[in-house]
Formats: sequence, C-alpha cells, structure tokens
Amino acid sequence: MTRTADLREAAVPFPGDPPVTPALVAEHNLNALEYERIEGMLGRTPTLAELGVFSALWSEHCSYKHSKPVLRTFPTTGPRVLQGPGENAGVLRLDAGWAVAFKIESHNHPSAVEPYQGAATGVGGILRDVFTMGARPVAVLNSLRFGPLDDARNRYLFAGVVKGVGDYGNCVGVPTLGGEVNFAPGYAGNPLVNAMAVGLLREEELMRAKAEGVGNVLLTVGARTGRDGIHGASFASEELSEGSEARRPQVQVGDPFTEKLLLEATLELIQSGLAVAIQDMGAAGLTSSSAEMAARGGVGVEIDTALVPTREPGMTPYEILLSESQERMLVVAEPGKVDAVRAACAKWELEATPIGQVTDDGMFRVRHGDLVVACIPGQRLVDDCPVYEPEAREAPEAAARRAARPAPAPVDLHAALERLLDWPDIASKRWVYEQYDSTVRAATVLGPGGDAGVFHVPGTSLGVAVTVDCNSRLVALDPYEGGKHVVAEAARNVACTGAEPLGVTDCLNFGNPEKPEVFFQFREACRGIAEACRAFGTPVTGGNVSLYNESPTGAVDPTPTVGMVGLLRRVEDRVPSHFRAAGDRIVVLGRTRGALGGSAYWVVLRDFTGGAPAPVDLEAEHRLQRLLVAGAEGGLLRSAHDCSEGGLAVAAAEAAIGGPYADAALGADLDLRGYAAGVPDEALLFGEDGARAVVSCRPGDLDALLELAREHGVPAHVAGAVAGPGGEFAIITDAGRHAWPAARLRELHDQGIPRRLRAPGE
Amino acid sequence: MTYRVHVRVIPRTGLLDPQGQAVEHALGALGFAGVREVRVGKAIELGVEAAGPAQAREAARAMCDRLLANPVTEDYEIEVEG
Amino acid sequence: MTYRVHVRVIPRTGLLDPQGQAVEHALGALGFAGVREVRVGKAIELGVEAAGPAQAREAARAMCDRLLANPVTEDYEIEVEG
Amino acid sequence: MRRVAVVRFPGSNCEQDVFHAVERAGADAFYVWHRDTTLGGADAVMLPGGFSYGDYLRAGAIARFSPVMTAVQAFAREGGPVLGICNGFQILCEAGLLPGALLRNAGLAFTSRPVRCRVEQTGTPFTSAYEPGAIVRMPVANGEGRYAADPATLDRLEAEGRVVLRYLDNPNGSVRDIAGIANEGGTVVGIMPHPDRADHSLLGAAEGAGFFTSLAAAPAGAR
Ligand SMILES: Nc1ncnc2c1ncn2[C@@H]1O[C@H](COP(=O)(O)OP(=O)(O)O)[C@@H](O)[C@H]1O
Ligand SMILES: [Mg+2]
Repeated sequence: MTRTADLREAAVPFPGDPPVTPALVAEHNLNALEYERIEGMLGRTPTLAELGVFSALWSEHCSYKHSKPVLRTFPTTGPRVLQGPGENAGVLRLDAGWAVAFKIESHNHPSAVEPYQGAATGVGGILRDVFTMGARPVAVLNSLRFGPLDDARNRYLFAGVVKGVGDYGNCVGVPTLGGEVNFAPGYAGNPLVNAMAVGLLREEELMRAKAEGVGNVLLTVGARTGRDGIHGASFASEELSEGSEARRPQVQVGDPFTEKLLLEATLELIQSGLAVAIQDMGAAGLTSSSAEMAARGGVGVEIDTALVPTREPGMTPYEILLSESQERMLVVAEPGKVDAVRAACAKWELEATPIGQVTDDGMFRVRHGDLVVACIPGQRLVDDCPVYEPEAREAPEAAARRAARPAPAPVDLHAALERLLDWPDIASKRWVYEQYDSTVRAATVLGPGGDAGVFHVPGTSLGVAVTVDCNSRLVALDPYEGGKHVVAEAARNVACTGAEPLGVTDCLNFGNPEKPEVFFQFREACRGIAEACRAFGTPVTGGNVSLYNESPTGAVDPTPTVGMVGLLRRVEDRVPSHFRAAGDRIVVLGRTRGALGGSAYWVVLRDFTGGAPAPVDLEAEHRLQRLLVAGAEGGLLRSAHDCSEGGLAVAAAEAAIGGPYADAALGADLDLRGYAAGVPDEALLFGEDGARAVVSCRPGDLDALLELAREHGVPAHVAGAVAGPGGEFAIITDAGRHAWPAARLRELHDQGIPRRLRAPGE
Repeated sequence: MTYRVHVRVIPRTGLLDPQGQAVEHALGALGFAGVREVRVGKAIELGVEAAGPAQAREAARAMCDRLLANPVTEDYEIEVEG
Repeated sequence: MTYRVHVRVIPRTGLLDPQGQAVEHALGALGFAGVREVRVGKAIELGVEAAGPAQAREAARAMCDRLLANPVTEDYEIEVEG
Repeated sequence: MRRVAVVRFPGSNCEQDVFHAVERAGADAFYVWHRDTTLGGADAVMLPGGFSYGDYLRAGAIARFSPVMTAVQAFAREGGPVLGICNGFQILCEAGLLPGALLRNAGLAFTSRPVRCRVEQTGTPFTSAYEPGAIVRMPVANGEGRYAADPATLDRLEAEGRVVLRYLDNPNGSVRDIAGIANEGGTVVGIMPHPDRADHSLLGAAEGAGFFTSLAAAPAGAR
C-alpha cells in the first residue's frame, strides 16, 4: 500500500511525450486486461516511457505469454546440462572441462522487410547470445524458408537473406557448418530466417546474465544508440506534430566489424573477471537487458538515459529505452573495476559508458537527468505479464488433408528420382553455402553438404556435430507426429556422423496463436518434440518462439525448427555421408513400410500435399542412433546417410553421387528384392518412414557391422556395392532394374537451385 | 542520342552507415581534420539512349526505383551530362 | 565553414567491371532498352571544414590519393557543393 | 626460421589458424598487435586472413595505415620474409609491398570452397618445401579475391617468375589464374587460398603445411 503511494509520485512524463490515451495503449499492443494490471501495479497512469517498457517486456517475444505453459512441458534437465532455458543460451558439458553453448533465434519479420539487413542482424544477435555466456562462437547454422523460386520477390528475398547471413558471419569469422532451405507456397508472404550459433567454453568460464551487488555499475558497451527499430506505431497519435517524421522507426543495420570487436572485448572482460554480468541488448534493447538482468539477480536498477551515447541528437528516454540498435552490450561491473573495463574496451576501439547502477529497492527506475520517467517494481515487470492458454482446435481442412490420397496415376520411377533430385528442397544447397565461410578457425572436420557439420575441439580428441532440421510439411499434416519427426531427423543426422546426440535448442515459428487452429499446431508439435526429446535423452536447453508469422495468404506452415548438438569422443571417427570407394558394401538400416503420407514424392510427382505422415517409432529411432554411434566408434562405417525427404532412393542416390567436391560421382548397385515384402515400388523407393539410413562399409567389415546391427535390434539389408567413378546408379526391385548414369543425377542435383535462379520458371 | 548519366545511391540519413563511420575514423587517423558526416554508397554511370536529357533522367529514375536503389534503405540522386 | 563534398570513385575504364556488367544485364532483363557502358563504383559524401570551396576540393583530392581511391584500379571525380 | 610474428589487426580472424599452423610446422609463433611499432625480433612475419577494419572501403585499405605496417615495410625492405594470406595479401597490395590489386570476385559473391593450385615458384621462403609444379588443394574464402594488374606488370611478374601460385580451377576470375605472387626479391609473398586451413588430415587436406614447413626449415636468421 505504501509502495503504491510512493509510486503515485514516482514518475513524471518526459516533456513533449504524448499523454497516455486508450488509443496509445492499443498501439502498444497491450489489451485491456494487461493495461488494468499495469495501472494496478503502479497505482497510477503509466508515463509513455513506462508504457513502452511494458509493451516491450509484455510482448510475445519477451514474455512468452502464449507459449510459457507449453514450453514448460519440455524436458530441460540432464547430467550434461550446465545451463537450461532462462539464459541467453543453453550450455551442455562435453568432456575434459569443455562445454558447448548454443541457441537458435528467429529474425523473420525484419528479413521480410529488408532481407539483407534482417538476416545479417539475426546472425549478429544469436552470436551475442552465445558469447555473452563466455563462449567463443565456433559454428553457425541457418534455417531458411521462402516462397517458390518461380516468383521474383521470393528470389530477391532468398538471395538477399543468404548474402546477409554470409556477409555477417564471414566477417566475424565464424564458420557456417550447416543449415536448411525450403521453398513452399506457405512462406510466400512471410519468409522464415532462423539462425543458430554454437560456442565453446571452459566450464569455469560460464557467465550468467544476473545483475548482482548493490552499488555495482551498469555500462553500455559498443555501438551508439540510434532510432533503429523503435516501435513506431506509438507516434501515430502525434502525426501532426513536427519532428514525428524524424522519429519514424528505422531499419536495423548490422556492423559485423563492431560485432567482432565486441566479441573479443566481451571474452576478455569475462576471462579477466572484470564483469559481474553481461547481456546483449537484443529485442527491446536497453529495457529488456536491464530489466531481465535485474530480475534474475533479484535486485533493482537505476538508469539515466541522458548518459547513453546516442547516434542522433534529441532522442527521448522512450526512444533510448526501446532502440534496437545492434552491436550493443550491457555490462555490470564493480565500481572499482569500471576504469579497467573501459580500458579493456578501448583496446578494442569500443566505447564503454556508465549509465546506472544496481539498487536495493527492487525498482526498475529510469531517469533522464534528474527527471524520473519510469519507476516500476522490477520483479513484477518481468513476471506479472498475464499468461494465456488459448483455445486449441484442429482445422477441419487439416484433418481432411491428412485423410486424403492423390488421384491414381501411372508410375515412372525413372523420371521420379530425377525430378526429386532437381527439386529445390532436395537439390544441392551449394549455391547457398559457398557464400558462407565454412573453414575459418581451421577446425571444420565435416562442412556443409552432409547430414551434420562436425568441428574439432582444439587441443582435445573431441568433435562436436551440429545440425538444424524441420520438415514443416509433416508438422502441418500431423503436428504431434510431425514434432517427433523433426527431433528424430535431427538426431539421425547427428548420429550419422558418429556423434551421440546431446541436446536441443528450438525455434518455434508459427502463426497467430489466438487462432485455435494455430495454437493447436503449436501445442501438439511441442508435445511431439517433448516426447521425442525425452525418448532420446536430449534435453531442450533453450530456444525461441516466433508467433504471428502471418501473411495475406494466412499463417505460415507450422515450423518448429530444431537445432541439435552431438558429441564424438574421437573426432577421427567421424563418418561422412557419401560413399567413399568402389567395392564398399552398401547396407540399408531400418524397416521400410512405405509411408507416402506428406512425402516429397507426392508433392513433386502428384502435385499433392497430404496424407498421414508415418507414425514415429521413437524406440526404433533410438536404436538406430546407438547403432550408428557404435559403428563409427568401432571404425566399421565408411559412410552413413539418413533417409528423410525423398526416401530411400534419394538417400542412396545422394550418397552415390558424392559430396560437393568429389572428383566424380561413384555409381552404386542396390538390390532391394526381398527387403520390404509387399511394399509397392514407389513406396519402397520414395516412402518417408523414419528410423532408416543408408550406410557403406569395407567388404571385410560387413559381418561385424551386421552383427552389431543385430545386437542393437536394427534390421539390416545388404543391398549391394559401390561402383567406380563414371558408373551407373541402379536399383533392382521385383519389377526389374532401374538405372541412371550417376553423373547425370549429380548434375541434376547440383544445378537444381542455380538453374532456377538463372532461368526462372523452367 | 545517348546521354551519360551519373547516379549516386546513398544510405538513407538516420540509418547506421558502418562503412562511412570507418572511413571518417580512418581519415581522422590520417590527420585530415574537420571531416564529418561521411557516408559511403554506390556511384553508377550509365549511357542512356533517350530523346532528350529530361527523358534520360526519367528513365534513370525508373531504373533506380526498380533496381539500382533499395527503397527501404537508400536514397538516390541523378545527374545527366550535357 | 563546412562544405558538402561528393566523391565518385569509378573502376578504371579497360578494367573488367563485373558489377557494371551485371547491372547492365539486369536492366536489360527488366526491359530498359538502350542502356550501355554501365560502370559501378563508390559514391562518398563528406562534410569538409575548409576556408573555401577550392580548399575543400584540395583536401578531398588529398583524401582520394591517400585513401579513398586505389590508384592501381580506380579513377575519381570530386564535386563541391555551393 | 625460429620466431614468426603473426600480426593481429582489428577484424583479423585467422590469426589463431596461422599461429597453430606455424607451431605445427615446428617454428615459434607469437602475436604482434596492430598498434605495435616493432616486430619483436621476428625472423618472419605473417599477415593472417580476416576482415581487418571490416574490409570497409576496400579490403586492406585501412589496415595498411596501422602503426605496425611501418615496421613491416622496413622489415620487408631489408629482405625479411613476409607472407600475406587472403586479407593479408590484400593488405600487402594496398601497402604497395606487392603490385596489383584484389577486386570483387567476378561472380560478385563471397566464394568459399576448396580449389586446386599449382606451385609455380619454389624459390621463396614459403614454397621451398614443394616440388616445382606441385598441386596443392586448399580452401579459398573471400569476396574480393580477383587479382588484377596492368598487362605490363603481369608480363613482368611472369618473366621474373614471381607468380608463385596459379589456380587450376579459377574461382573468381583472377587474371591469368593468379592465386599468389611475390615481390622482386621473392621474400614477400601474397596468396589468396588458405594453407592455414589445409595443413593436417583432419581438415581434409594437408598439403598446405608446406607453406609453413618451408619457413621452419630455413635456418634461423637466414637473410
Ligand atoms: N522454444 C523454446 N524452448 C525452450 N526454451 C525457450 C524457448 N523459447 C525461449 N526459450 C528460453 O526463454 C529464454 C528467453 O528467450 P529469448 O527471449 O528468445 O532469449 P533472448 O533474450 O536471447 O532472445 C531463453 O533462455 C530461451 O532459451
Ligand atoms: Mg539474448
């Protein structure tokens, strides 16, 4: 009671700020309930600055008000978890004192407006999330979704995003070890750009963004604050006033050079013990970084916006609090170490400016000079946002699509394989990843182009495998099974390199959660993800939720992207995806029932997106993963490639035509007779059942491999042998022998994307 | 006839221009005092077939709007020679 | 006072200019007929503190020779406003 | 050569790669900061790859004015061995220690992939470990890697055997497939591909090690 009494006096409007009206509240996307809660909390009308602070921290992005209850169902603990959800990035223990920090984040909306800068700043943000934990970023991945390439706007977005991702990561000097790109009508108006970063740290250097120590100093480090990305809507109410033009929100521009300096300075501050806590100023900039750090530490903070170095004159406290200018950090340091902090930053040509301190009254207080413009109970600011559990109902169309079948049509297996390999979703992504530096840091053991990237942990025998995956078609058709498929595919990809899957970060890209059919997809996909993560013992250590991905044509396809890391105890054991040498024996692992529901085959050959995805057998998936790891550690596997989009035939063909820089495509001869009795050829070749992989081994290792498969309870079919360079890729089924020149398949696969960029619409 | 057209595409004011900042900083370090507000953009020279200078300018404007400049982040200026 | 100086740095003629070629090709594809000899370089704008326009131009020339242009591959032109 | 200085500019990002490659080759590496004015008595100097000063304006254009470059200039003038890799090559050209320039790739895109090169000149401190004509596979990773110079300069480079490295599969439109060159004395060498990323088998190629073992093999203080 007394507190609210104080609060009534506690903050005054900044001269020139518009009065807080219902319209202004609405423009800040705060509903009646939320605004009531704010007034109740303050016991008075908030100032514009306070309104801005609430609108930022109570936004979906920061508050998770629609997703929290669902996210709580994820398994987040395990023997290797050093840091789960709640920090800038999750951290897992490796071995020998090393740990890996990793996190994925979306930058969808900025990329839709300005693909190059949107994607670039997305990479910048996720790198900061990782190095603020005290980890040196050693790998980045990216997951991209666009509308089909026959449309000029989609090609423009695709090219701009790829250049943006590349230019930023290349300059900072972090290799891109993997990613994914898909094209589907559902993303036409609303591309998805998810970036994942992976960093290495010594366990003892783990840093948390937890403000502590009353009297400690807050410093901004890095770029100056401009009007970038400020929530502009709130100024509509003063359209007529002069100066509102100058205040329109601006595109965030990335500066990877400053990021690189910030990276080095931050790691120096942490290693030399100069910083108590560090957080990057990402979404909602100064506001969320200071409020979240204070809440985590259970302390208050006081900031003077007049002290924040700005890029433009005349910025108001509101603008300074909400600016999303890039390459900025908030550092907490003991008063006695402030000069040392500034010196360390100066070495890297960075400004470090004290702007406030940690207080004992638990308040989030902002002054501009001696004017207090915001004064909010800190803990409640972060915790008291209402949480919603929206209605969830599957759309009837969705159920209908799942039940539907394509019209019968003549089967042409020969054309089918060629068209699938040329299809942009399956075709080689070389055009993309050759724009990304994948070898800087001289630790890349397996680069892009295989199932997962693998890097060497310097000075150890360890390797780390990384991948990011999501088959959104399966999720759209059956969110629950689809969610399991996503995790299973990521784990298969990691295991194919010989690495044991350790943990997950996820980026949940969905439409408007207030639509029951969207929230149904969200809830069910998460249920599937949680179940699969439990089954595999791969906890979720963090992630990001991106909702309201809507375009004029409706919500995007549900896209819960999963990033996974895995551990190779001996990095030399790593297994590539492609066949290595003529004469090696080819073995198909796992059972094929011929599930064509949601398959690429039906989309490409039948122009039909539908059917029921195969139910995921989590036990079978787990057994396969363990077999692949054991096979690699026993040195029995020469190559391993998992079966996913396009099924067994595409997986085998990809393994045969070789990696992006193979001197020539190797052929292969596969005899599938007697492998999957009763399964029609098109389903046998192109069905998308999970828990399968195509592997090769030296002839002399075949028996040992088969024995190992038996021990692990994984069906193994000896399909044939790798042929020499210039050979044929052939599959024999009960219907006969189908053969393609391996070189032609390689060409189709390699040119699928570039040829569409050169000659659109063909 | 063919007109020589000079197009200047410059990052919009207010937007961060890291390249401009770097150049300004470097010029300062080289001892060039009193240099400020440096911005770095693209200079594009074209030979444009047109009935007159006005038409050449018109054509160039259309090219800027369609291709040469990014409407979200850049402003442009056009000069027609002779 | 401060003069607004525009510097154009253009790849030396004779030198291959892939960016210029790409722009020329793209303009053609967009249906802009009669565009030729496209060259793409850098446009640099600076505020230069100087006693007069002549001195501002002098300063800018020195900056180009030291830093802004690569003598091996680029030519530059300077314009001083007002 | 025992002691090799690896220069760090703001924005360098291959300094550790080069450092470790030097050590693996059996020499001692140490870092020199761009603000330093001496080279700490180094027997050789390496300018690593990266994006010094963000590669803003032109790759290497700003870095070449760093204080340390005065020392590098003097060191080179006395015949000290200097190797510039990628951004290091760009800096050496901007600094006038090597002729010509490195321009935007013909494909107008950053290009990251392994390339095969032929060692054309084994008479430098960095290539003596190779057989003449040896084929070396190394990654390139750059946006401005297209070597250009006027015809007279090119003819001179060819005539004097100063083309050190030539692409077999030219990734960026470099004139005459040039991937690396040397100064008149053959002591200052610049190359675009990254031997520092191809010096042991885990990385898929080990042939790059020669650039560092050549140096380590040369007797200390040899110059
Ligand atoms: N989908 C998710 N699954 C698990 N944890 C999540 C998810 N989304 C967000 N989190 C966690 O919630 C915290 C806040 O998320 P976020 O706001 O995205 O972090 P940041 O501030 O770095 O953007 C982070 O620790 C993040 O890992
Ligand atoms: Mg963060």
